[in-house]
Amino acid sequence: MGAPVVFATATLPDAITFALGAAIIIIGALGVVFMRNPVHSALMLVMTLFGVAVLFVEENAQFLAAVQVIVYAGAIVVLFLFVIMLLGVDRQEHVLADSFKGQRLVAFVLGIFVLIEVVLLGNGHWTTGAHSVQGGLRGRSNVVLLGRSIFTSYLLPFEVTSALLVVAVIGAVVLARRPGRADLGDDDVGATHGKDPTDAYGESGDANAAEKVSSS
Amino acid sequence: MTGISVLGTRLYGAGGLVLPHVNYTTILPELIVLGGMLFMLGISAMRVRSFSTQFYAVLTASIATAALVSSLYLWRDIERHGPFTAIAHSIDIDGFAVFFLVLVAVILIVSSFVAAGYLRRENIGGCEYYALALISGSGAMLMASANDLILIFLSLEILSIPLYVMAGFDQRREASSEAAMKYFVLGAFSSAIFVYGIALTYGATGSTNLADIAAFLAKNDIVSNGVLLGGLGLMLVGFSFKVAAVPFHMWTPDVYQGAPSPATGFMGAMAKAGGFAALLRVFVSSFPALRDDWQPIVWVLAALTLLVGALLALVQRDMKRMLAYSSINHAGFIFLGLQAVTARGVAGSLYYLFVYALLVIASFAIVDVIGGKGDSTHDLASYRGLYQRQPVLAVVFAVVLLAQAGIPFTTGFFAKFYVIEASVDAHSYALAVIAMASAAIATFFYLRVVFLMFGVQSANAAVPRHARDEFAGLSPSVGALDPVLTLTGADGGTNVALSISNWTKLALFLCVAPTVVFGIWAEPIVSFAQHASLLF
Amino acid sequence: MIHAAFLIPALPLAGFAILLLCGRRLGNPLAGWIATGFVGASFVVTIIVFAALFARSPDTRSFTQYLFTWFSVDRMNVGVGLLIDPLSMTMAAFVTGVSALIHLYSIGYMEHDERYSKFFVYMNLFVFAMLMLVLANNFLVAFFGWEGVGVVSYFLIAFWFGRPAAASAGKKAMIYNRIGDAGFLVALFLIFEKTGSLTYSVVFAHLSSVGRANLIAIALLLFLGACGKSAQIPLFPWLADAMEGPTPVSALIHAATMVTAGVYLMCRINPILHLVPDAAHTIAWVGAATAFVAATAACAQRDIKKVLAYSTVSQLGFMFLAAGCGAYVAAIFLMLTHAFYKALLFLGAGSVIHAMDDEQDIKKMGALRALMPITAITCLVGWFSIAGVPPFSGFWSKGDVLMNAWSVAPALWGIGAVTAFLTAYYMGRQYYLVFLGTPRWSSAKEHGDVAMKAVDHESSLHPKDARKVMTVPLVVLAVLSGLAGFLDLPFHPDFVFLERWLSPVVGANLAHHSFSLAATWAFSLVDAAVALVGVGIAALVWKSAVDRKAIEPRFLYFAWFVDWTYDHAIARPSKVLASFAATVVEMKMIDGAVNGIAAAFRNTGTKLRRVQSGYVRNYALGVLGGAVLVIAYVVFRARG
Amino acid sequence: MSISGEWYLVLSAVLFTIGAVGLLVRRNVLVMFMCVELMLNAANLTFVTFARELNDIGGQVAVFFVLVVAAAEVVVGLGILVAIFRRKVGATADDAHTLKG
Amino acid sequence: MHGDLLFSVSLGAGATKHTFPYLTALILLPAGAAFVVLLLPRRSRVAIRIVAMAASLGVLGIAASVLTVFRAGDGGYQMVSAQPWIAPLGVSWDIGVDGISLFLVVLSALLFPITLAYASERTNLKAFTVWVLILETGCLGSFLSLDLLFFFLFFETTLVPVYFLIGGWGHEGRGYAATKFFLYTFAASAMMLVGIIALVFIHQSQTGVTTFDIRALEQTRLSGTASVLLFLSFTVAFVVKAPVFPFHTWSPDAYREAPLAGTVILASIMAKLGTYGIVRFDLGLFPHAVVMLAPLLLTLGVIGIIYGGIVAAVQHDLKRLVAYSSLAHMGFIVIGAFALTGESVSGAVLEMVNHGLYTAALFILIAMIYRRRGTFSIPRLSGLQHSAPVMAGAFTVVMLASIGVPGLNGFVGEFLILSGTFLTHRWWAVVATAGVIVAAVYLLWAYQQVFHGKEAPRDNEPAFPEMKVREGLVLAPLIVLIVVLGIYPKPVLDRISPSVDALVNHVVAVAHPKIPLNGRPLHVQLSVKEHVTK
Repeated sequence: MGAPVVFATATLPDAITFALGAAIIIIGALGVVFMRNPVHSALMLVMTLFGVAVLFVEENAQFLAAVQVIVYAGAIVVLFLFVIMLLGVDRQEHVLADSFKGQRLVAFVLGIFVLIEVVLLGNGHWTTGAHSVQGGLRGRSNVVLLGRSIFTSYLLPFEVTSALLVVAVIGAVVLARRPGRADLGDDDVGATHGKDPTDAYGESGDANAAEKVSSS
Repeated sequence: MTGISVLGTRLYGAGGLVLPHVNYTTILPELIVLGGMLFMLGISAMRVRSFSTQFYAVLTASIATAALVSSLYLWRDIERHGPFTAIAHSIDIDGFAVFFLVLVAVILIVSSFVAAGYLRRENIGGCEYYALALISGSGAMLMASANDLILIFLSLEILSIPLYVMAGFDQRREASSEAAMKYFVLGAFSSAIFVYGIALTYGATGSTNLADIAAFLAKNDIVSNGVLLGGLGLMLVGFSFKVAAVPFHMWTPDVYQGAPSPATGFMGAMAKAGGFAALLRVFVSSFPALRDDWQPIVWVLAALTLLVGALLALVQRDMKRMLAYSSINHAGFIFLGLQAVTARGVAGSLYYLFVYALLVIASFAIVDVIGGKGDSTHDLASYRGLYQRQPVLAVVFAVVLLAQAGIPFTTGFFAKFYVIEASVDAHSYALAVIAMASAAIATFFYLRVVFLMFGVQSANAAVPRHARDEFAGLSPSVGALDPVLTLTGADGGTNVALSISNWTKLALFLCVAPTVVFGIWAEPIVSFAQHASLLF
Repeated sequence: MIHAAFLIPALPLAGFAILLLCGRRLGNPLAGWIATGFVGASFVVTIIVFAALFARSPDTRSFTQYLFTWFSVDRMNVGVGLLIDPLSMTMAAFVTGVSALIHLYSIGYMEHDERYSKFFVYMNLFVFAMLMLVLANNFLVAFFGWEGVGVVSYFLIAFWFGRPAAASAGKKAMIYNRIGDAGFLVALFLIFEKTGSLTYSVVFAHLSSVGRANLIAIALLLFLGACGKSAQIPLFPWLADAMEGPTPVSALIHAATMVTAGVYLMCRINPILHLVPDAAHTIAWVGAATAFVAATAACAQRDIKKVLAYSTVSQLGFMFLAAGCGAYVAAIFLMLTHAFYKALLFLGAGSVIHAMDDEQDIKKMGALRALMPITAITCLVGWFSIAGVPPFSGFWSKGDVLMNAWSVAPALWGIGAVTAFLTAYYMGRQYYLVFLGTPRWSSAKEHGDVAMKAVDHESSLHPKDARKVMTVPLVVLAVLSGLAGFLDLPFHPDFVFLERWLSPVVGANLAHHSFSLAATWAFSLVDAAVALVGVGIAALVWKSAVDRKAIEPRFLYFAWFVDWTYDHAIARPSKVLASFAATVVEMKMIDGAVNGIAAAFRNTGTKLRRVQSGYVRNYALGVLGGAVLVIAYVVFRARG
Repeated sequence: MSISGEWYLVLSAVLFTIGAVGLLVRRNVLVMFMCVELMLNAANLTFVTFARELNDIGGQVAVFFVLVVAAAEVVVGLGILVAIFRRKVGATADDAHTLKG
Repeated sequence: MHGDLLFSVSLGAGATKHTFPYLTALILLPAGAAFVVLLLPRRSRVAIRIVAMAASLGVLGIAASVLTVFRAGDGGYQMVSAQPWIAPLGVSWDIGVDGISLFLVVLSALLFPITLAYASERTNLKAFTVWVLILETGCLGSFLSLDLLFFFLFFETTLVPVYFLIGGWGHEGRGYAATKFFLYTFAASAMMLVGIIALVFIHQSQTGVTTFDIRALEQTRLSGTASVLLFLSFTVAFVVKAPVFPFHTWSPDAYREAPLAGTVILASIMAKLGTYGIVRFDLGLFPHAVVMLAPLLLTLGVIGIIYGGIVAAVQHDLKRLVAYSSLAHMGFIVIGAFALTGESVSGAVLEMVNHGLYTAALFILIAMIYRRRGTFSIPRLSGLQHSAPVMAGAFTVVMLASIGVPGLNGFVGEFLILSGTFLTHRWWAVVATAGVIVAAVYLLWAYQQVFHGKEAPRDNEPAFPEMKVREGLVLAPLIVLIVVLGIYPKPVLDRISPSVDALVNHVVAVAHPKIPLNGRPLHVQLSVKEHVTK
């Protein structure tokens, strides 16, 4: 895909910025996955988000970069940390020891596959779409463009996000609500599954008969 | 496309910001639902006095009814002027959309009654459940009419997030929370995949607006369409997850089992309605050009879904899990319509969805009744001899199950007939045969339940008087079902009273009556679906 | 006059109907008299029609009375019609006549039976069926009668169904008959295929177009049917068992009429046999063999009726021998005379059995001549007739057969002669053991070997001649079997009345023309000698003796073990096969397959359940895996 | 003139993959959520890159919406988590497997 | 408007012919009666019985008038009434009768009142009656539909009542039997739906008309493979329903466990749905495939004849024995149908009616025995003829009919079938003829065991009661018909054979079978006339 050429055409600062951002992102992401302590993972996540923000700036998405830092790093991750602290689940997790076999291996293999496939799909011609359908990036400041676009062609989606937020609120309320009666004892959903195949019908000859077609 | 560019030039030519014209009637149903929801929240927040759950149920039902009416007005407009897009082309008002608006409204109405019965029994107050249902419904409505991938993504989330919450609604049961967790994790995962797919599609076509995409693809033939197809594929994965197609189905049985029964029925109907709405619109209306690329995938998905659903349902001992797998099987049938990629196929899928929605809600309503307090007894064994305890209930359930099995003179038959017809029409005979085979397999587990309910009886025991009196409370309309209860060999027997709230009875009636009536007088819904699919 | 023909079968049918509906109420003996009346009336009508036919010129002596169309589909167009010609009228005449007499006899014989009326119901039905058989104008109606008589004989053999032996015997007879009928049916299919019709006249008119091989097949298949009905090798064992039925039944059905149906059939299809002499000769040889085997078997029987049964088989063999040799007249002639004397002998035996209080073992009889003079005298006539002692009827008819046999193959004549000798011998044996010698029955009482007899006291048993109603038929039949020979005297063309009467249907009697008068005399003398020798030896051997094991070997007593062989070679293996089919094939294989498929589905489901592990991360794995597959396919599809 | 889009896109693909794999290998539900966030970010990066490549603002707007969705999801997700932890403190994803078959 | 089915249909029927819509009435009367019964209180047994009997007798009356109105010698469909039902799908209420279906309709109309009259179900009579009436609608509808989809609907509908009849009122093993019956037959007919739709679209692609009307579909031009595949999809359903070897394993269980009504209707009428389907649809729609696959089906039929007889011979249960015997008779019908001669097919159609009559009679007689002795086990019965001669007589007649003794109805059908088959498939016919022997073996054996021998009442069993008058009246019509059809089947065949000839001509015209007819082409009347003097 003629990477060197691309690099050559690029100005050095851009190249450095990209390399830096990419490094931050990847390290952060790996950190999220491999840190034993969820708190550390959260911090690594912040790192990744910063990296992404950097690249946003690099790609003329200044506003988004800001939002990325403020909303994501500033709100979401904090929320994470808050919950971790609240519930005190900052236990160590043996990342490398998995409860069931294969899972980890298969996961990595699949990961590799995904990566390879996506790259293959790209195959040098990633961007095939029509240009500046919703209006170009140049000319006005990013914020203005974004604002215009949101309030014109993306008006309805924008309005709809409100519903999304309401959902979040109600959901939080519902889930936070303590059960009416505190009968939190284990119910018998699990119990019905402990049974062995037959005794669901054990007593009834007819039911057995009904079974026979398939079982005998 | 042209329209867009005109808009674009207007934007950049004149300096001032010109908001697009918003024709509120086009989103009236959604507005009614959301507004009603907010109203409900409001009044419940300012507890003038705490309202009973029935009140909220009625409120929800009336809101939904209003939405229904307004969408019928839309239908009239469309038949007058044909389909059109609105609000900066972000939504598409056509027969297809209206069909789903109606369907969603109906689902909301019926399931609210079911929920009323449940919530009262479990004495869970408050309006949250209904609020969630309404939002989820609005999400499904938007999905049906959305004409923009971004909007679809948003409404998909609006549809799903409430469902996650509803799955975990019953916090007394560990299973409920577990279901919620599984549903959420996997849901988030799949929607991440989905949005990545959107991103790729965007890159490949330059827009997220379906109309633009279609126009773009119609104009120029992309030389290397890898990214496009990749995006398409990932979106298909996202949708398949929502509609529980194999191999993206694994959450279904667990969630269906764990969630409170009414919620299960609701999500079974709503998630599939929304998911298939978007699926059909995106793939049939926007990417027919690429059908050769995605049709085979759908073929495989359909085949797997049909068979795996049927086979796994065969070996279940828990009613909710069994119904979950049977709903997977149904999803396979609905896929037949998509796989055909014809108007007939779409019509078939629509019809099937309508029929299926009512049946699944009815099924889980009954499951809820049997589940009893704590919503716990769902083992198949607990259905044995149901006829002695609850003749009407048993008969109604029998009707529902037989309809799902596709017995003639029920809507279930025509649903299967329609989709099979479509796929035969599209010359995918093998798929049609697989479908019929799976239908035959499926019949077994439906019959097994029917037999459990009726088979076991003491041949010559007279029915105790009071056993019948329980049904004095049946509303007259439900009373029409009363004769039906005698259509079995069983008679008399034990009399363990299950409490069935009249709301549930009403809901059941609303579900079962059409199943039978339109099973014989099949014309109306068939032609509705057909028109809907034609007015694309 | 001739149009009254339909009455001939109609009258017995009417009798059947009446008795069926109100036989019980009519009761005993009225029911019997009514039945006899109807059959008698039928006989009268027959004679009238006979006369009417006789009045016509020989070449116009064929007349079909069409009754109605049975069914008509495409080419298969079957009408029910009566064919009135010399052959059928001869048959009808003696069938109705003998039947009338036997009905009369039965009035007395069955008087103590509680199902008295039912007996006559069956008897009338039988006469009807038999008449349909002989009068039919096409094969299918004949087959109707053919099956009808078979069914009625099943009823009548199993008349005392309380006895397992009787029930089994009835079933056995039916099944043996069905085997033959299968052949008959196939023959009909072939005839229909080749000639497009089943009506005698049409079929015989189109034989030229049928083809030799087919003709042979048809002839032999029909003969297979005849074997079943007329108890020829290989299908003869049922007749001996059939003696479980009441004696009049044996007389009427299993001696005089039904069993001769096969012979009638052979005579009826004589145009076919003419064209394929090989097939005819096969029939002749089978007949001869049967005659010999049965005769030897008859020599060793102890049961008075079994002796007569095997003798019947033997005589039938003679008839087939004749038919096979093309001597249809001789066959019919023998059939007539045999009908008379065998009926006579059976009825006589019946009287004896009555007198002996249901004792049938000839070894336990003896010296009855003095006590039952009429029976004894008539039976003597019967014996001499069947033995072929001149001038009794048997002498003429059998002589006729033998002469024709010689003209085909001297070997056949040889077998026939030996058989004739045996016939004279075994009948003599029976006569001596029953009517002459020392009374063994009183002594039999002392042994009291039959529990039932032990109950009632000695004095109850004093044999005597039966009532008039039973003796009259005996006398009449005796007269007939004495004189019937004069129907067809070989010595001068003017005396062969029967031949001239039948020849329009069956053609002339070859022998009469092929042999000189001297030769004819020679044959007659030899026959007479054979008969007398037989009688003489019987007298020598059995005058004083009762048991002679040496000449009554088990081998013959069990009729060459044919029955035993069938049982072990066919019946038991097929039982095993059947139970194999029912248990292994049906349950294991076919049913197993069905349930197996269901089980397979179930197992698949159970296996698939494992995938549903309950671990959310596995599910995620599934999702991602699915995604990978989808994308993989897409990559494979993607262009450029 | 800055770096060609391909680099960004490949980068985001890598990010997406890491997220996906992480979700598969971690038992801690919270970390699984974080992995979902990684995947969403990958999508965002892709959007923005395409926006630049196509010189089209639409992509950036999409990111805006994805952000909102992410926020909403996290809220609900953590709510569910709280509900679970209320019953079993420190439960991992693998602890919840009573529903199976 | 196609709003109310009842209304629109009767109107449609009236519109197409200005006569009384016999056939529509035939189908809808039982359904209406079922509805009426539903509304009756379940306590009022008398009222329920009256309504049911009235309805079924009414159906019988209508059927009788259909019989009179029916024009003999006309091979086409008569009294046709058509009315669009689901216009968008091209489905229409389209019914008519011809010689092939006529007598099956009459048979059904006759047997339902009889079974209702003799049915003794005390428990939940209401439900029982309703199911039986619905079943009657289903059967009649299947026989009369000229619209493939409607046929399929009715065909499938019949399963449900039978399922409940067996499961609700059956004997010990009812659960297994009912489920097996339902699943097996349902699975088998599932493929037929695909076949139907495929056929309709092939026809549509040729003519541009979407219709399920068999008269139109008969004109569809099918390629060899298409014809064969469609044929198989249909035939599997039919051979299972009939049943034909080796697809019969549901039938002994179902016949055995079903209550009297269920058994009679299953064996006498629903079995005919299968054979009727073979004659009407297989022959009518797929001539090529029929000619191509005839040897296969004939072989199955012949095997069924022999095998059924053999297996029946070792059964110790009366009902199972009769079940296997009807497997054999179905074999006859099948070979008759696929021999493709006018004689054999007419014989097959006639045999359907005959088999219906004597099998129903047999099962009713067996039920009589069961009510007296409480068992179907042959070894546990003996000597019944002593105390029940009339019943024994009736049994004898029916048995002989089943054996195929000339003079009773069984013979004519079998003879036509065999003689017709012999023309085209000689050796199959010959082997099948051997089945005649086997039939005698097992039935006579059973008869001997049950009715002959010493009557040995078990401990404290009362003497075996003779047939009652009511029972006699129930049985009488069957016996009379058995005799009459044996002696004078002509009127029946005169109505059957024109339709059959039309059908066979259609098959021949389309498929040009290369069947060796010894130089003679199919249906060349021989120039020979029966010379008869009147």
